[in-house]
Amino acid sequence: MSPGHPTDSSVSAAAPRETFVLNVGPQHPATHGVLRLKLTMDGEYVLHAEPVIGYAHRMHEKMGENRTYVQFLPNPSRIDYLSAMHYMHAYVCVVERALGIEVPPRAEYIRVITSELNRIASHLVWFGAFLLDLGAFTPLLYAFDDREKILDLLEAVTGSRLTYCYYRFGGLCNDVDEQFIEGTRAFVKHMRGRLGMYHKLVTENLILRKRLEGIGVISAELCRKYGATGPVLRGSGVPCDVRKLEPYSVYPEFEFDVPHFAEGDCMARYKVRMEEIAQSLRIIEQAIAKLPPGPVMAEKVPRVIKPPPGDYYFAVEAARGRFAIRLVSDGTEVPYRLKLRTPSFSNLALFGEAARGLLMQDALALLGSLDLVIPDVDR
Amino acid sequence: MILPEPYRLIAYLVGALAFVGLNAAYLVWLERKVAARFQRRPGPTEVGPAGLLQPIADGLKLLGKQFVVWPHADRVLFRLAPAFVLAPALMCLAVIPFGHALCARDFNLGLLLVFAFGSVNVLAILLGGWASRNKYSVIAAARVVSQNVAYEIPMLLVVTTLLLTAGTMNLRELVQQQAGGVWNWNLVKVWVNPLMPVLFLIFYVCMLAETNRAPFDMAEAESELVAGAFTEYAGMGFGLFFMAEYANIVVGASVATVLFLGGWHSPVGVMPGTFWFLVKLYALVFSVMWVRWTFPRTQFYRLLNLSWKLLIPAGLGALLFTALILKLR
Amino acid sequence: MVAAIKEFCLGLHSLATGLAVTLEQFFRRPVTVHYPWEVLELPARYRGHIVLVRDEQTGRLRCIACKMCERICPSDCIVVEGAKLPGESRKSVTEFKLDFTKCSLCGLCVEVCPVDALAFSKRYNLASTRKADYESMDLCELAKAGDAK
Amino acid sequence: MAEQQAKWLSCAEGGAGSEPGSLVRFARLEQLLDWGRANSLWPLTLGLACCAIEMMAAGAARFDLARFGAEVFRPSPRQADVMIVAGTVNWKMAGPIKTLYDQMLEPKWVIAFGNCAISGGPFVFPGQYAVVEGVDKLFPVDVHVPGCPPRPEALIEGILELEQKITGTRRWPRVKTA
Repeated sequence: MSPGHPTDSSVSAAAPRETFVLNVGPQHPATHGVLRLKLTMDGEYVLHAEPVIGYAHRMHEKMGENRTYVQFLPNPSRIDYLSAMHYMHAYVCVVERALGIEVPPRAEYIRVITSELNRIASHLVWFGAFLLDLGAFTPLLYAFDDREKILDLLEAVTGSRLTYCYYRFGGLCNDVDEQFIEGTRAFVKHMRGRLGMYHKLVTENLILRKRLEGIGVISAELCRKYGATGPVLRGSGVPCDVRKLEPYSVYPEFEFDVPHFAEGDCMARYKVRMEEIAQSLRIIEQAIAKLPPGPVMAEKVPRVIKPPPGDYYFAVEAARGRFAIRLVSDGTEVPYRLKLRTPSFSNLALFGEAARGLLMQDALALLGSLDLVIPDVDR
Repeated sequence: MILPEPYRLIAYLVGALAFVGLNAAYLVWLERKVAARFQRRPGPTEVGPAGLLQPIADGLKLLGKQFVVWPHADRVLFRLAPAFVLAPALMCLAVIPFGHALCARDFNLGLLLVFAFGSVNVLAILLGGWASRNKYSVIAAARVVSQNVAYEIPMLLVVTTLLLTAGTMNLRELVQQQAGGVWNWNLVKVWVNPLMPVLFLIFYVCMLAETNRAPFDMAEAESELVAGAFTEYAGMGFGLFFMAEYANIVVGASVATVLFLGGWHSPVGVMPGTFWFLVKLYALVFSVMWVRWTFPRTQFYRLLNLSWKLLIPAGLGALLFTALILKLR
Repeated sequence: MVAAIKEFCLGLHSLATGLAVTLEQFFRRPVTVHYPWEVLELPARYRGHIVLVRDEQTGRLRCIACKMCERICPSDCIVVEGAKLPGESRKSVTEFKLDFTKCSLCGLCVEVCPVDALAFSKRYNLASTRKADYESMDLCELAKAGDAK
Repeated sequence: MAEQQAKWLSCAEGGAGSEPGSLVRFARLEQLLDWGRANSLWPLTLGLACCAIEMMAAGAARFDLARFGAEVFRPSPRQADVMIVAGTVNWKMAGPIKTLYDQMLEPKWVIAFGNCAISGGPFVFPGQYAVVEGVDKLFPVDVHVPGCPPRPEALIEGILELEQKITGTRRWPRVKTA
């Protein structure tokens, strides 16, 4: 049913055609923030797409070179505010690696639980926002309903709803209580039921399937070319997950699958994320069952953080893909260099090539399926 | 009715105007309430009891808002389009029989008039989009025209099929034929034409597309085209487009009620009256909202494919089949 | 052909299930908290802006103006001044200014405080037409106002 | 760059009292219009950063801005009445956001939602080069809602505060907090 997409050659072979530039953004509902896309269009076909970034640049890397290790703690959660826990995790872990701190097991388990809860919350926001792009409004509100339940749990522990500053070098700033564990158990049960509802309402929907299947195909080759990771790469059939490939924290102790689909279209990326919610629930369930007692803070954490000079690196699987920090320390209280490798940036990079020849509507569906957080792109 | 003809017509048009105005205002309220309920929230509650004053506040706000024709726009057409979009819907209401005696102008080609005026509204959106000189508006306008042209054909095919069995284009007579209970409605008269439910389904889909409602809301594809054809309109200019959308839904639902659901007749066969017409009308309007708040938007080319590759052949098939039945009977 | 018809029917069925799901939600109770009329209960650990804590026994502000919070704050939004009252060995706070508009609610100041003199408030619904209301909040004054209530 | 910044900054000085003046005014009618405006504040769909998610949460079922008639998020600035600046504005975004403000038609209002919008928030440090230290440097701001990010209730409170500014009275009770 899909119409013939004009390739570059067919355009040049035809009579002189009138093209125009459509400026999508920086304020546009489809760009989820302040991304700007310069689309060169032939009618409704996108001939060339050029993302223009930098509208949400917030100097995170520069700030890393300007303040002490402790003072940088609020920043990672604001780089990608939807997966704040993962970013915090990467940051505290890279410093812990530099200092050689051993984290107590209870703290690691709680980190995994909160991270996975955060992953679900992030995917729920994506689910809602993506469907909003496709013109369905109601699923957004259902997703936010469920997300509120996660936020309640996390707020009770961390004190904030979105930009948690919860992990510390050597552990956590406070322990979880019985109420949180009970609440999480109840949530896991609740969310399983809701996933079924989402599948009935959305996944199986004829209109949605027709909109996503075979649209915006991204090959594994393209992902490799631009360094795309996370659900985008897994949607292209590559079972790549930092949690499995370079296991960190206590992830090796849990059983979970890495969902991946070979189609590489928007539907594959959609299914990967929905399946990941289910897998996260699995991990949370196991982590709660195994949660050991004990302290949540390592004993030997120096009061002044001064990692020995050196080059340190740590990567985690954030909701959008591989997030890595490279830390260069010169032995002082302030990092010499703090390089952030953010997944959204690489995932956005392939948009220009993947969107070529698509209809505008499909190009925007493709953009939505990449799940971008713009401050994460611009840093 | 004892009033002489011209006065009667004027009185009815004023009535229709009030009806459309009220409907548009309160259908917006209803839509917000219904959407809210689907999403498990209360919707407008704080402005007046149950938010009933919300449309009035919105109206006042829109009236008090600046209206700017920006320098590059086509000044005349830009101002004309909002008025042009509402007028045809009003004209359609003139021939729709709300009750046994409640019909402004009862004449033999009523149905033709409805469809003739119904097509004008596309032109208004085209004018508005084109006069705005905004890329988003122009794209949306082009989409709307091709969409409405595509869906007018299956809609007329369905109506023609129906007319083959009914034998009249007078809306009042069409309703009269469906008197005496739910089994006499055109929707369930499968012994006259076994395709009746299918015809209704096609008509319903076409109605959604003609009124630019989700999942076919290409005119105001919010997440792609900003506000579509209305991007540059502010204040009451935008308000009129908004009203016209609901006026068109009322017209569409009215025609569906007249053609398929027995007009003002009650489903049990007793106590016919305008009341029943309104019940059916609003039930249809509710279903339109229900569809909107459930489904995502379709792609534009699939929308056209649906019409040209499925609905039009189906409509033609139904027409042929019905003609055959009538000939053989 | 058979496959196409089957897919068409499945598609129609999926649309119907979608409608059924939303209809079911339609008849459920709304989940909304009617904010100005009813409020959500905040968790004990909720982080609003910081406030000064009084000592239970003496009734004085616990703060000893050691300036640890001022130093650790990533956004430089705290200014503390203290003085030794006559006849006392430790300093007490005379001025505690918070620029809430720069705060990121990270909680480092509360954690670093050696005498637990800082706590998070539960003021979650601040809004004002004046920026100055939050630019230099006098926490000493705020603590006094809190006592008056 | 510096010139551009100075230009944008100078624009904001004309500031306050954003309603266009007219020679003849009708007190009752104005009151009625103000009531309408206060109860039908359509926000512009403008999400900049973290706070945008809380803005979405405020529109979602649990907090429901719709109760106050403020859920009609318009993507086109022409139809919006209130711009909720939710997130960090940097100098690259300053131009576009100023354009958006100018494209909104009178009467219009601005809510600075979150610390970044009020004053640059945690991203202000000596020698910073990117962040606009408060959108009130670009255009007049009516209501400030502090927090990082503020809770959705705070946005509702901001809308109520704005309604109070428009009509002069507050219809809703004030929620006492500890």
